[in-house]
Amino acid sequence: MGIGDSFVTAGDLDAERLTTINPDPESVQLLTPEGERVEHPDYEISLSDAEYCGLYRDLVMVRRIDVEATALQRQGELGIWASLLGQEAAQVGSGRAMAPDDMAFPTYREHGVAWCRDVDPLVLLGLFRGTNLGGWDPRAHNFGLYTIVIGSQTLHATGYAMGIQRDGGENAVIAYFGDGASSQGDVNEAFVYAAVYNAPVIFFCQNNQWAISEPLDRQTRIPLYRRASGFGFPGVRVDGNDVLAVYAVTKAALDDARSGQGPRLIEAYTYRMGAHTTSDDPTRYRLAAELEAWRLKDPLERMRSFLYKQQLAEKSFFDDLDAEADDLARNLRRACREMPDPRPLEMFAHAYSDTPPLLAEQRDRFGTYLGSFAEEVAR
Amino acid sequence: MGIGDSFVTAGDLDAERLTTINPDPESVQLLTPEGERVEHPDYEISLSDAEYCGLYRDLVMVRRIDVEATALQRQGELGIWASLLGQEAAQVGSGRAMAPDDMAFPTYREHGVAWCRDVDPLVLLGLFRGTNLGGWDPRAHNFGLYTIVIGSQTLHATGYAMGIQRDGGENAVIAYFGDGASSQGDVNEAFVYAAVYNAPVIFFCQNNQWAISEPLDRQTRIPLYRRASGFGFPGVRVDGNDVLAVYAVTKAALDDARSGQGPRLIEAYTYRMGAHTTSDDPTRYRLAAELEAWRLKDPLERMRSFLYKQQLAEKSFFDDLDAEADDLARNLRRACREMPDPRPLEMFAHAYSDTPPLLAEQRDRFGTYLGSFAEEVAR
Amino acid sequence: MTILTLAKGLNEGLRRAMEDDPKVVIMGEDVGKLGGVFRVTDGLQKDFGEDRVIDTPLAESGIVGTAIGLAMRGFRPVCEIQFDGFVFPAFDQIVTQLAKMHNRSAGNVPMPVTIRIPFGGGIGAVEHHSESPEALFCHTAGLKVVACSNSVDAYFMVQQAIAADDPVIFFEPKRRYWEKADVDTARTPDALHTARVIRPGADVTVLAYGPMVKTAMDAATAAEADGHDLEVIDLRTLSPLDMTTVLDSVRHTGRCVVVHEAPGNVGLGAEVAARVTEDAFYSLEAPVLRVTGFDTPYPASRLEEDYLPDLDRVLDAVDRSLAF
Amino acid sequence: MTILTLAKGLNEGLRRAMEDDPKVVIMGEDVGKLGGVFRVTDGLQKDFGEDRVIDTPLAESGIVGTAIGLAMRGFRPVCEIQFDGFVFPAFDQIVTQLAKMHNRSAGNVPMPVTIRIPFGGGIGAVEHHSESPEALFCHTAGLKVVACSNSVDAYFMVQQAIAADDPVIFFEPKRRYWEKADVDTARTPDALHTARVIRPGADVTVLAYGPMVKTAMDAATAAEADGHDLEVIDLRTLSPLDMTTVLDSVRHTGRCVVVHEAPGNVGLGAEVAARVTEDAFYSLEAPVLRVTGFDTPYPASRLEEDYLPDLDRVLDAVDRSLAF
Ligand SMILES: Cc1ncc(C[n+]2csc(CCOP(=O)(O)OP(=O)(O)O)c2C)c(N)n1
Ligand SMILES: Cc1ncc(C[n+]2csc(CCOP(=O)(O)OP(=O)(O)O)c2C)c(N)n1
Ligand SMILES: [Mg+2]
Ligand SMILES: [Mg+2]
Repeated sequence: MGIGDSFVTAGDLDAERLTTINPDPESVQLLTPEGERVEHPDYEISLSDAEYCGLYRDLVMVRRIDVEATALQRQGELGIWASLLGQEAAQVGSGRAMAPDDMAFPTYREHGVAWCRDVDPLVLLGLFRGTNLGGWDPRAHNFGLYTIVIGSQTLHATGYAMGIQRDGGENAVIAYFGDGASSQGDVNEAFVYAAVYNAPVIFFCQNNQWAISEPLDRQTRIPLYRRASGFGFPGVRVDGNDVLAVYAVTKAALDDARSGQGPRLIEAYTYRMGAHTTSDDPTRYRLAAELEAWRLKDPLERMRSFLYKQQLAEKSFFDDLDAEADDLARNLRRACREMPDPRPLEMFAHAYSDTPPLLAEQRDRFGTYLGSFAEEVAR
Repeated sequence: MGIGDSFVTAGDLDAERLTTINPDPESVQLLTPEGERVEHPDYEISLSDAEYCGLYRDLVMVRRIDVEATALQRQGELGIWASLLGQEAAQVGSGRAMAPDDMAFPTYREHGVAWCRDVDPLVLLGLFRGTNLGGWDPRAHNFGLYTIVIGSQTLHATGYAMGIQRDGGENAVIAYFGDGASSQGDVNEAFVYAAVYNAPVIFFCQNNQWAISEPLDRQTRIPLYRRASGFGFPGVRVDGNDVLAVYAVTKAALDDARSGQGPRLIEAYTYRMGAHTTSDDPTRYRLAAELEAWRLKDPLERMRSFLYKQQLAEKSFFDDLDAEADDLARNLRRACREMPDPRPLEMFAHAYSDTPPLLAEQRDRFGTYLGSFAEEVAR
Repeated sequence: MTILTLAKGLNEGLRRAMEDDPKVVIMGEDVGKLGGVFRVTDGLQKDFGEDRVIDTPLAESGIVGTAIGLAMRGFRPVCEIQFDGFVFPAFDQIVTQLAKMHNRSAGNVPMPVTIRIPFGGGIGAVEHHSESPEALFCHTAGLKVVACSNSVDAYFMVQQAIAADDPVIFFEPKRRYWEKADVDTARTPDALHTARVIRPGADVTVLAYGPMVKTAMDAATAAEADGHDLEVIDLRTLSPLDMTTVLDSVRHTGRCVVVHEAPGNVGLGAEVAARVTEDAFYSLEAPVLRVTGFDTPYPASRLEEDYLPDLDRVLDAVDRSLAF
Repeated sequence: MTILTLAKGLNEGLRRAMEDDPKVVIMGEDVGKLGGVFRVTDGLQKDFGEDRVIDTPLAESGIVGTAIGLAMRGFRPVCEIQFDGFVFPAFDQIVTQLAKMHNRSAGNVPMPVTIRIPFGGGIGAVEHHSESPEALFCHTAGLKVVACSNSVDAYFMVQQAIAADDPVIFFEPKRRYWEKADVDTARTPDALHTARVIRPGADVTVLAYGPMVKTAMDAATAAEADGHDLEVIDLRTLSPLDMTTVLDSVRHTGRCVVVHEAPGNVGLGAEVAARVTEDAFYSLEAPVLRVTGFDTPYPASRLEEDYLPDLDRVLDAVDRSLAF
């Protein structure tokens, strides 16, 4: 018996992978890549014109933030940036499906969800610039801190949901994670806990086809949404580039969870259009053709076509939106460049809720030491 | 929404749990509790009379070892003992299904598998007595070391199976684990690796209904064999008290794995008749009625009935077997009592393949220190 | 005053904490109906219900990971790790999440999670049931680490740990669970992060914590017969250390022996030795000596009496210290 | 002689090990087609195939756990952990299985597994990408721990680690990956578990390893200007320590400063200080001083220059040592 007979090897990339992006019968879709509204037996959506426009605005603003951040990284203003390019619909659709007091636990790439939860994009830039480690108040935004250790936050989300069960809250939780993360023990333990306690948590997997350089077949040999069935709760795949479908599927799942039906897994089938981060070079491991194929499924384009075709928005709406996005980008750029570095002794401030005596001593000695240079300079 | 509405709570024990031990349509059975041979569309077995008798002999000998070990613990000869009472068929059936060069990775309770792999029961006693940590050569027996950290060995088994794929071996691997272990991240990561690499490993879960005091519903809300479907490989439940069914199902799975069909999950549905270990008191958490119900499904009794009914063995066979088991027990008892303690400096011997200078120094100093007492006594 | 075993002291302390604050929840393997394998949580599920005393799936990363989530929701989870050797599956959640969450949030998120770990050897157990991993947690910034050694501290310290807003790794000396002492629950306890001189003496300072405190006290009694007057300190807080108490002592004795069961190499004893030497260099008549487990995996239990520091090895170190 | 970066030295060393022994396999996240995020395994999958350079699922416990199984089947796995902060999900497999398997088997099972970990800060990264967890592994009996600091050692030490029958945790100074040196691949290397005096000196012994070796050397150069003659030792082996080399040096300088990026509390510096003091008590003119990261979580990268020991902090410690 050899190895590799029964799974797709990296060498087969072109042949095999391109098939996976064809319209997927397993996947919920409400808007075709061309912007046509289609029906789905299980999921319906009907929003006001303003709401449709609002979703499109979110997509545009979020992409603009992302593009600006990538540029700022190139200019040396950020140490690194993890782009969400291509995943805007998955994030905005799920982010907007949440009720205000639902709670989200993100990875490091959920800038679109952060936008929906009113986290200042500048704070996100600070994290990648190296001026903070997150630092927002999760309670103020119902949005957890960015979590870099893959999969950890799915357990936090599950525990938070167990807390809701215990304090009589009426809300639900979303745990965001990636296709790569699905392999981590923690994520599977979160499935176990959520199932056993019937906790109101939605596991939202953005399957963007890649975990840095590793294609999906290094993590699973069946579609990821089917993982849930092994743990005894429902899983569904949604077209992750279709903001309406993502919104509808997530909203239904959150409603289910809130009404005591327990966990759900949503696999948002999408694509990481950019590099893993600005430090990555995807040309080393994937083909341009794949990218081209996915470009035809762009989440913004299809929503724009929909708005046009359905005449839900005037041209002025699009123009104003562009202007608004330009403003945002300009302000962000300026504010980022002006973002001050933290002061050295701040690193001692939040290691603990108090500062234990030995640590205070360490801080004070370091303060004195730093002061001695100032004196030297002064002298 | 409250908690516990949707899962069985410990308070419902009697009402709910007793239903789960009724004949299970999901489960493969070839021998009824009364010892009648029944057919199964997917699994067949036909052994020689001697082979049937051999399986029964294994069951008897293994139980005798276990009973003797429990007694030795009560007498203070062992620190603790983890009894396999009730699980003999699951272990002997799977152990005997292995080809000689198949490899097994056990937990701490696989005394029946150890028997099938020719590991001296005395060495097992040594582990629970505290004279060794295992210490047999896994290569000599194709039987890994007892593993106490729940679930760890499933990854070792998977890696070993990946090794077989790489060196062109024709063998397969069994990873033993319990119902409790199914919740560990490691076990689920093993499923991921095995599925992705299509490794020739059988995950053999002895679902004995309990993880110390925790009933199955603290680990899962659906039957455990279905976990595999979430990872894309087949799972099957077998009557774990039916040695013939376990043998047939395991053999088929091993054959599949050897022929390149990848991993399989087998859930052997059985019951831990004794305490978790001799340190445990199961009356604190489970009902006598449950035990009684399972006593009717005893794995030895049904095989004995089968042999009788089918007239596969003479009375002398049973008498000789009793005598053989008595001998074994007697020898084991004597040898256990005579088992010498290791000598103090032996603890330094195998920390590393060599003994680094600082450790040698530590050892030598301790030797001198111990020697000084001998001198004192001598003086 | 009631006479309580150390295990019962913990049990009463946990009960008190649960009564005082409805947000306190207990979680772990077998903590419910069974009351834990050491019965430390005995009766609590019966009285506080399954929502507050939670039997978890057999997955330690899950225990700590969900505890973090519960804490973010406003609860004060107390996690039980069944034995020292089984904390490692939870190590990632403890080190990368629990220890860092407060800092990551710039102080916005308190992390009042207590992790109880029965630790140490001497009970004749199989592998992984006798270890002393405290140094690993002490090295991890963001955690606080304590160890109790007697029923009184057990009762009070567990309540103080639960009341703290930082994560506390709470070590319990499992082989002392059945030792008894009078507990006056009305007393005002010492602050959590303080060491305590439990036997004043003039010749050598002996530092110990958890199960080794009794060993150190026994050694002090035995040393008396040889005319050596040992000062014994129960460290109680392992991170942060209470160096004030330690240095005060060493400055007057001039000699120091530190005792723990964990392997010596990069253990807590090393830290104590390094600090004492740095801060009391001119007071030291001898180097700080360490009496510890050996730098091998914990041996089969028939060897543990040789592996573990005992009265004689402490006295041997005292003699060596005095010989400098 | 070829001029190689440290990363390329490792790459060549790995290649050589794979050529020499068909049982050597490399496994980790992105080690294949991408060649690792630092390109240390660049080109190896192309040349040795997917069976020997294995892109694994994103699960570190799985990487180490399956490596243990591969080792039991006769392979010599070399695991890459992508960044220091991501070793923790594998910690249980490393501590309870990898470190103990040989001992559990009474010597029957060799465990020739190498775990490569890029470690340390100074590259302006986000959380978890700049840590120094070596002390945790040093405290774990059954593991050997080394750190390379330059291209030559990178090339030879990685081969020696792979050839060893014990598990070796192999730390690579990530911020020095791009530093170059002449590598004579025909040379006979020093034994793996030896320290090396890389600058002889008379006044103060400075001990460093990994990324801090360069910092220590820079400090020595700067100290020269002040008339201080530092002896610099590259520890290379962190567990077991090479105390012979260290003590020889301290016995003639009488002063010792130990430098690492990891937090000081219960760090490797504590062990060095404790041992040196114990074994060279009468030679010491001053306590062993430690220059380390602070006892806080690793800060946001804009603060890392303050967090990390640098030339000035080493010199400050040297001055303090000389002032005793
Ligand atoms: C435990 C852990 N291991 C490794 C990494 C390094 N790493 C960062 S992102 C990443 C890939 C994640 O892939 P996926 O989960 O699909 O999310 P995506 O980046 O595609 O959004 C890896 C390996 C990490 N952050 N955490
Ligand atoms: C990681 C870990 N956590 C906890 C334990 C303590 N423990 C030993 S056996 C056991 C229950 C195991 O249940 P299961 O997997 O069903 O196996 P069984 O004992 O029923 O054979 C527990 C919790 C352990 N050995 N390892
Ligand atoms: Mg991905
Ligand atoms: Mg069980």
